[in-house]
Amino acid sequence: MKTAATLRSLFMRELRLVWRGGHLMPVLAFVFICVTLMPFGIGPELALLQRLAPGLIWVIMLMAVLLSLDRLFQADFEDGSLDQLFLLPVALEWAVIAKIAAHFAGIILPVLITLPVAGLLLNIHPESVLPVMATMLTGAPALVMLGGIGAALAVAVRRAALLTVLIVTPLYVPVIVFGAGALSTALSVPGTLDVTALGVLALISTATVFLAPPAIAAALRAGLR
Amino acid sequence: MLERLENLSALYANPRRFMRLAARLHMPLWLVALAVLGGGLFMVAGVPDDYQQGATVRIMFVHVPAAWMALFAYSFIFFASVLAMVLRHPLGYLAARAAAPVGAVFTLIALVTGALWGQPMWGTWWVWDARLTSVLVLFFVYLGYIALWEAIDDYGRAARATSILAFVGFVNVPIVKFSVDWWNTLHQPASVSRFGRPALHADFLYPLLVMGLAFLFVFLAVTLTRMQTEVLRQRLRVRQEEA
Amino acid sequence: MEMVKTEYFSNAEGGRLYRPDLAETVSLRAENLACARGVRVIFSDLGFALGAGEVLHVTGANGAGKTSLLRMICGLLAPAAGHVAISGVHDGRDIAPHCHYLGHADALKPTLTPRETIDYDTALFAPAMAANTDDLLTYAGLRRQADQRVATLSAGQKRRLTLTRLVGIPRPIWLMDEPYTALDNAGRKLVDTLVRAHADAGGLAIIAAHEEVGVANRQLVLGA
Amino acid sequence: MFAGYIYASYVFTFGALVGLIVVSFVGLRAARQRLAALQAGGDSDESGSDGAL
Repeated sequence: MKTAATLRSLFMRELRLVWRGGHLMPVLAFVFICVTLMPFGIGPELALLQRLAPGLIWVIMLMAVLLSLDRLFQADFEDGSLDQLFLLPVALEWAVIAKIAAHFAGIILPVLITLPVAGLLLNIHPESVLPVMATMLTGAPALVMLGGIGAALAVAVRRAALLTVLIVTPLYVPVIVFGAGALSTALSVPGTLDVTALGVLALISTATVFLAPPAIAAALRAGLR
Repeated sequence: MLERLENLSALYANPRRFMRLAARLHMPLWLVALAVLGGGLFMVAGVPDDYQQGATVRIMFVHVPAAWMALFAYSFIFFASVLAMVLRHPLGYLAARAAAPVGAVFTLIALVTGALWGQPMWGTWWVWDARLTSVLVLFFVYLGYIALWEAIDDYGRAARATSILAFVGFVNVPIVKFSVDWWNTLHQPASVSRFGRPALHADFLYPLLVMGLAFLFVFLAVTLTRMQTEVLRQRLRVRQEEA
Repeated sequence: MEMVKTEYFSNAEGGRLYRPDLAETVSLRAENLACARGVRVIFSDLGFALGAGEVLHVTGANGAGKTSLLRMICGLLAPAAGHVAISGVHDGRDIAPHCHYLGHADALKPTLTPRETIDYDTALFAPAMAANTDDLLTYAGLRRQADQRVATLSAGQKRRLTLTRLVGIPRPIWLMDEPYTALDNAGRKLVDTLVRAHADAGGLAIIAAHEEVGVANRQLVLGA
Repeated sequence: MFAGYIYASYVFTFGALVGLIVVSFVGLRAARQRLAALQAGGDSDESGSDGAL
């Protein structure tokens, strides 16, 4: 099917661009710096760190996604290839999904895997590493998709970074509430998860994967000039 | 020039009909608003102290109506955007842009008065209570919406982009409310009584409703004033372009 | 869509390229188009029809809306009024997949190489077509730079690389915005050769340019 | 003893509202004046509302 072929090559091209452009490094650096700085702020007292670790990791991951958003459409706008997305033989909504999927695989996935391990610096309970990873993996699609709406609205606009943060923050509240919330039981009994919260998180993620692309496409079309 | 533009694209309302209507409605609306506000304040003055919270309950009469208006204003922005984008009535864009700062001010009032009300009860300026937290998130929604209008120079593009944000934001508000409520029960320290209104005895209910109505009229009056300014600023842009 | 080996492209350096035949020949019709920038009306009541083989030269002062007109035709800009339609194939809104749009920016990714750029462009825009990357590289005179980063290419080389997209992927409508900028005489001759071959094969093109466009057989002056 | 809080909340509420109202009316008047100035030559498209303010 032609559409699948176009989308696959768009995905591969985007992934290669992420790799060639070295867009993963700054995000990973940001994450590790944050994790390292936390104890200096909160104090190295292990019991306290252990209690805060899951929530802190979630906030750091959320901000890492926020940090990575501006490369989604801004670079394409500047070199003119954003226009070409409109000329592809596939609907813009699909092209947007392929781009965001590559962004997710190239930048967000590596963060999701390394961050909980970095959590050990925050004395996270070893048995909680997997639950934290599970909740982040469940919530990350929503973060990237909702972030995509903000990034698309802020393409080629003055102070785009500030605008993206302002637009995206309210959209992220439910995700972090249920994401970190799902880890609430892990505080008392490490290694456990609040399954209902995880379920709601999965629901939000699925909904955004289907509902965000049309909004992102509309935002990109609104930005045409 | 604007005439040619008006029939050209769906982005430019025929402001003449609206401006005549607005001029007629402007002063009466303001008079009604001030009258209802006066009545409301008069009723509030006559309210006895609440047996539980003492005199601080009087803060409720500004806090609660302000929170109502914060939500109402955003719904107004949503429906104005629907009117403009879906039903092709461009006056909607102007109404949405005019209403946003008014909604933001009401949200800010709700936040500050909420903190002022919470302080005597819990001794802290900010309590992460479910309702207050939702209002705080709503404040961000307003900031994002206003920032998007200011960030895009081209009026047509700004109107379309902000409408999309209004739709996304509108869907998000109930989800935030739901998630914050759940989050609140999750971290509910047993001791803190829910930040609820006291059981609404008639003495409290009527003043509250009148104050709510007063705030509604104030919202409509200020929004109408700001809409006229938007129309004139649009004409100014046309004049400057021509000159 | 296999390669029809009847006609050749030849460029100044004698590079030859088989000309893939156009899957469709179309005529384009624009009716009472209008463009507004902010509150200013740039042009209005603009209409024209272009048949297969015709090349329209759009000219006019800066800000007269040349770029906007091109973008309106392929749906990259919503017109303030009026509409554009293709007859022959279909009379539809989504004209974009039948157009090539060559903007001021080259739409090239600096971190990719010319070879990768052509491979991806073909895979993206014409997935069913086998990419003849080597022919295109030879034709664009980028054989030696094939595996260098695009960022290291000169402006003229980048423009020739972008042109391979138009040549390599057959689409009936070419929309070219100031295609001659940053090109020497050889480059300009190359653009004219391509456009003429495209028109001869039944395609149509609209070129926005200040200078004369020898290959154009019609002209439209905006803001006259 | 809570009078301070009540007083503060009412002052803030009506301070903010009055501020917003003043800014809105100043904006309206300024727009009218600038438009009138630009229309010194006067043309058909006079501003629809004379407006009491």
